[in-house]
Amino acid sequence: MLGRDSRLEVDLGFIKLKNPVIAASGTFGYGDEVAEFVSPSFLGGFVTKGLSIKPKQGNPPPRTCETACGMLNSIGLENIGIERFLKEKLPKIKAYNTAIIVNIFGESISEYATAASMLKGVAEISAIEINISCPNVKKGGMLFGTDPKLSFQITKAVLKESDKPVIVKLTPNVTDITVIAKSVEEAGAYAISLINTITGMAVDIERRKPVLGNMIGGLSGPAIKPVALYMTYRVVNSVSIPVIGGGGIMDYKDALEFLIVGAKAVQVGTANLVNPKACINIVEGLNQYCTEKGIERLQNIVGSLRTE
Amino acid sequence: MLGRDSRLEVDLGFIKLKNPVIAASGTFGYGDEVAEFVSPSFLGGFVTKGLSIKPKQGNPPPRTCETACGMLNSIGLENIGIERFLKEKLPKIKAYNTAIIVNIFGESISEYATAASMLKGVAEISAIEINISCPNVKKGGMLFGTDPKLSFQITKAVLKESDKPVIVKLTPNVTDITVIAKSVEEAGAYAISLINTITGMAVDIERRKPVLGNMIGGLSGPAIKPVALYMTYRVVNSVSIPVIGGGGIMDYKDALEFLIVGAKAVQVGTANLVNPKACINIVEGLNQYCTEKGIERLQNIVGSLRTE
Amino acid sequence: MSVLDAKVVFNKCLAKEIYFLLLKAKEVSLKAKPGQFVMLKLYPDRLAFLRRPFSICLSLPEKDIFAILYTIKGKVTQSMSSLNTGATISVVGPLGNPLKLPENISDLILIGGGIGIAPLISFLPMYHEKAHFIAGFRSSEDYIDVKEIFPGTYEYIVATEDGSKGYKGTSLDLFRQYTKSRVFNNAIVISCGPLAMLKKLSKICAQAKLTCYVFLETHMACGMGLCQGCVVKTKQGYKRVCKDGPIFSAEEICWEEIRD
Amino acid sequence: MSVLDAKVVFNKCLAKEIYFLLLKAKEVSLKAKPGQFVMLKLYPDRLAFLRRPFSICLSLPEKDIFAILYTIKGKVTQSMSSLNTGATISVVGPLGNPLKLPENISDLILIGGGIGIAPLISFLPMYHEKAHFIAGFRSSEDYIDVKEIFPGTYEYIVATEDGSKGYKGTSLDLFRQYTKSRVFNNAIVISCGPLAMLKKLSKICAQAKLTCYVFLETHMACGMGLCQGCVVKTKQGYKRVCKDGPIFSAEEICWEEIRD
Ligand SMILES: Cc1cc2nc3c(=O)[nH]c(=O)nc-3n(C[C@H](O)[C@H](O)[C@H](O)COP(=O)(O)OP(=O)(O)OC[C@H]3O[C@@H](n4cnc5c(N)ncnc54)[C@H](O)[C@@H]3O)c2cc1C
Ligand SMILES: Cc1cc2nc3c(=O)[nH]c(=O)nc-3n(C[C@H](O)[C@H](O)[C@H](O)COP(=O)(O)OP(=O)(O)OC[C@H]3O[C@@H](n4cnc5c(N)ncnc54)[C@H](O)[C@@H]3O)c2cc1C
Ligand SMILES: Cc1cc2nc3c(=O)[nH]c(=O)nc-3n(C[C@H](O)[C@H](O)[C@H](O)COP(=O)(O)O)c2cc1C
Ligand SMILES: Cc1cc2nc3c(=O)[nH]c(=O)nc-3n(C[C@H](O)[C@H](O)[C@H](O)COP(=O)(O)O)c2cc1C
Ligand code: FES
Ligand code: FES
Repeated sequence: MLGRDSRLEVDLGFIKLKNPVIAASGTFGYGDEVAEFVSPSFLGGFVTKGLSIKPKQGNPPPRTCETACGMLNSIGLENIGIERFLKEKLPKIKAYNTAIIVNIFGESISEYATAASMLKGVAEISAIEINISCPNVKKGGMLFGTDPKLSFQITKAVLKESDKPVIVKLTPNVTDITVIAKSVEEAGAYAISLINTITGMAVDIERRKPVLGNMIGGLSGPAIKPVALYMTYRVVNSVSIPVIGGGGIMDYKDALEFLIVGAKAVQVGTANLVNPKACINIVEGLNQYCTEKGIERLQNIVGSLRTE
Repeated sequence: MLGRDSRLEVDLGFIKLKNPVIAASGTFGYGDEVAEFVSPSFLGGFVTKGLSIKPKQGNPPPRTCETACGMLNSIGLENIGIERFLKEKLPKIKAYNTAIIVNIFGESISEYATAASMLKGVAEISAIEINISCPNVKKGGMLFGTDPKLSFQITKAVLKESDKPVIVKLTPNVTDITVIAKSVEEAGAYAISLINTITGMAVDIERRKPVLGNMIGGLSGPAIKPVALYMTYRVVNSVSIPVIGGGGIMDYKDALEFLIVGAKAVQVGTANLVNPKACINIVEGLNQYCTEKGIERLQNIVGSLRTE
Repeated sequence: MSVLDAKVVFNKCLAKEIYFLLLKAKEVSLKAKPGQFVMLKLYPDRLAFLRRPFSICLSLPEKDIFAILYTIKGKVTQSMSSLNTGATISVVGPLGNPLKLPENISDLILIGGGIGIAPLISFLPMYHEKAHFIAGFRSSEDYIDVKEIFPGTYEYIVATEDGSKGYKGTSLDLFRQYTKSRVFNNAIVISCGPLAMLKKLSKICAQAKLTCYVFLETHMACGMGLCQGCVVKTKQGYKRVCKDGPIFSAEEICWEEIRD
Repeated sequence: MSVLDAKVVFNKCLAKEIYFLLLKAKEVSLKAKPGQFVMLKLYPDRLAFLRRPFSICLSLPEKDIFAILYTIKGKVTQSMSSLNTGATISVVGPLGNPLKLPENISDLILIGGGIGIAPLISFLPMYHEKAHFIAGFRSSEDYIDVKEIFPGTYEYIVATEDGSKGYKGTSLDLFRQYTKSRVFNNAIVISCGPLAMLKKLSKICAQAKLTCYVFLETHMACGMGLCQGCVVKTKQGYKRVCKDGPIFSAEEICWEEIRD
């Protein structure tokens, strides 16, 4: 049955996923809202909207706009805060038979550490993903993710305060992503996820104003897939911890590209906004692919890129 | 008449263009081939395919592939070399009533300087554009463009050997493009052009092989426009030399976005491949726009972005 | 809520650049409540990246059908206008937080500006006996006869800016005119139209002590409450127009902070 | 060469997933020479980013018409197959370096594999009296009657892999068979089809000392010689298939370096 096919299982070392499809942070709410359309239980896992110690109101609207084969967003990490998440959301989502990954961020290293400590002992949470890569906030955010030293320090600080596996999510807005990847690996990260959005902007030529209230935003969707795939390939070949790849994945074929270059699992973001069944369709597609190609374990194709 | 409308004129300080539309390097051949479709005389200018001291054979095919709202290329700077260009191509193109900008590159600082020196005294050439930003060659290329010191040195070296205005073309594959922009300004660059392609890749899931013979390539087209616009905006606000913006421009509205954020002129690349009349259509569109909006000089809207 | 492919039953031009689209989608027609909307995507998929939100203007569950009234704005609506019977559209919905009107209302005053009449029509099947439908158009060219879409025992009065049809003026002028001579005891105003109109109406209603609800439009990436993109500033902070709205009490909106 | 909008005159299914498309475009039909091609783009523009190359299989300048024979491969060709008469397509062309055949040729042997017959047909109006047209198909399902597209005084002989039509075997088997019993003094072979077939043919012709030209296909971004993307390795270095080809002398190709 869907989501129960052992061919799709992924062992990340620190968690086992029933399949490699993870809904990405910020595109799946807190996991409760989308449940009206699809049960998250079919997924390998999902990542919550980025959470901070205190609730955050985010950026002024407009916060989204369409671009060629993609979109810009400047949500600015609006969230209800970890406390309310644990009280109001977790009880609703903990029954899902899927890995719940909590995405956290802060404006300083100590805020990251505190955020992680607030999740201590919460058994339902499979892992923490730290977002050192958001282009939409002034303080912290992407700044951390472009500096190997800061990336190292945050990872260390979070690991110290956390009893969970820690995934570090990288930004593509850097000259050499492998430098950051190596530094978070060295700091002890359990896994790396990538890519977050690419910084961009759009102009309303009628008003001669930025389209987004925050002027700049993050580009996501199929437009960025080639960049995401390249960066995933680079990171896979520079670290030995598991890599979760993504950026622009819309269907199972896109997901396969990331697996083939070496990602053990994938994150699907913007696709969920366009089609709430996107993740499930991808799981189904991978399943069918295994059947058609006679593949016994999908993980066997991870890193199978022939480069001669 | 088209191309003669003084409302569209641009004064870059070192050259005057009849309009702000420049065909970008690598997408307009050497200016002679496209002439079967459109006369380059209608354009503000065009940039030749990147030229090196000696002919270069480029990367193994396949060299292009389609991506969502864009394409990847790994041409690898195949070119006939400066000597043959001067002998075979220049005589054909020098009659055009447009600015001819020669794009050059090398594998070392001294190769850049030598390339520039080979163009000395050739009166038909309006400016030199130095490509320190190509992701498709192993040596040199993008490496130079990601390092502020090397960018500075190349710019200086070329300026020393050249009697022409020197435009430096930047790569978007950096953490902070303003650092590079400032360093080439400091080195004496006359203008900055951007963006070159963003590094990316694509995988053929049937063969489990990279689609491109060179594995990685450069992403261009509408997919990258938001990134290009953001980088143009950043660079405009960090230097005081003229900025020529571009990346993903398909029509006059796209061009206007770049002008509004502060580019004095634009480069149009991939659009030429899809429609050899793209540049001319943009010139026409800008003309009509001026008429409709009662704009006397299009340059008045340069940098008119309202950010309140 | 569902994600499904719906078939076009018909797609008819009713006025200048205004179309009426009937879609066959059992699940949507069954679940739709007044004021809700759907997110649509045309095939082929590549035409536009994001879905587009459209109000459900009428739902006929007995026929498995719901209707959209739309105007041509840009590429998707342009393309929609040439859809033929039998074509397939991808639909997500119904979406939005339906408005629960109190049992004891005496009058429902619906005020629509232009295409803003679309979601208001969805209240007619339940409330036409209590409804007063005031619609403003630019001219007779974009006038829509709501009675044709949903016949019923309500008053339908029309204003056009150029006076080419009905009262000469805006829907708000007409509203003021209309309410001047009448007394309502338990009336509720629901309005949809351009932002400037809603702003003005909200002031008028506050002064007249009339309960007023407005339909807001913001750019929506998902329409399902997932992305936090479509927010509007309210007295309780940012709220999602798609999930917490699109209908809001006029009082709770921070009108001065909404960028035109 | 032109960039223009052409109208679909008709678009007919001739065999399984194979269509014949007639386009009205005076300038193209006037200028087209045998072996040339066009770059097409459908509307709406967003369906695919790049144009797609298609050989001009026939040009009727007296009717301002040219024809394309195409097979469904992916999204653009899929979409093309549902084009109706009167629809508009954007065309760039004619493109490619036409082959100048020597005056004194005695025989023109055209060998097509599958849809590879398309560009070969373009030689028939000028050379049908000297032509021998050998075509190979998978089965009778994808068989195309070239005589129907261009009637003339040439021999049209067919092979199918499953023997369901004509000779059982490949077009090359048939070619060997056919030439065995005949002597040509000034024959030229032109072929288009899968790469493996062309490779093999080029060996056969070299051994038989027959002049052989092949149509090559590579991925084309522009088709006009601007991007250097479509290159193939030849004994004189990389050459652009779009501008220097798509017809090459089989001898000049570095077959062993071409990636399947
Ligand atoms: C809740 C809601 C209900 C709506 N109901 C109706 C209706 O019943 N009838 C009707 O004609 N119109 C309705 N609209 C407006 C309709 O969504 C837009 O006109 C449509 O999206 C335009 O798409 P386009 O591709 O034709 O135009 P585009 O070329 O994409 O843009 C034209 C305009 O449409 C707006 N727009 C584009 N995409 C979106 C989006 N994803 N979300 C919101 N706005 C967008 C743009 O901001 C722009 O101002 C509604 C909007 C919302 C938010
Ligand atoms: C010079 C030339 C002449 C051709 N003539 C014909 C013809 O007469 N009849 C015919 O049926 N086909 C012809 N083809 C092949 C035809 O171009 C492809 O089948 C078509 O581009 C597929 O487009 P798609 O969107 O349907 O498929 P896609 O889904 O885009 O891709 C399917 C396949 O088509 C190839 N393809 C896609 N885009 C291009 C491109 N821009 N350039 C080259 N190949 C591409 C891909 O590599 C892939 O293998 C010709 C190709 C070339 C290079
Ligand atoms: C609306 C929106 C909100 C997002 N919010 C977050 C967030 O809170 N934390 C985070 O780490 N990434 C966030 N992202 C980034 C996505 O998780 C994902 O990394 C990125 O969009 C690229 O993948 P995609 O192209 O599949 O969307 C957000 C993306 C979008 C589109
Ligand atoms: C096929 C191709 C070849 C290119 N060759 C060069 C080159 O030789 N030198 C250079 O500086 N840029 C080259 N570029 C980059 C373009 O000039 C341009 O900067 C880039 O494509 C972004 O703009 P666009 O999206 O409008 O194409 C090339 C781009 C393409 C698509
Ligand atoms: S549109 Fe995504 S939350 Fe409203
Ligand atoms: S396709 Fe661009 S040079 Fe041939």
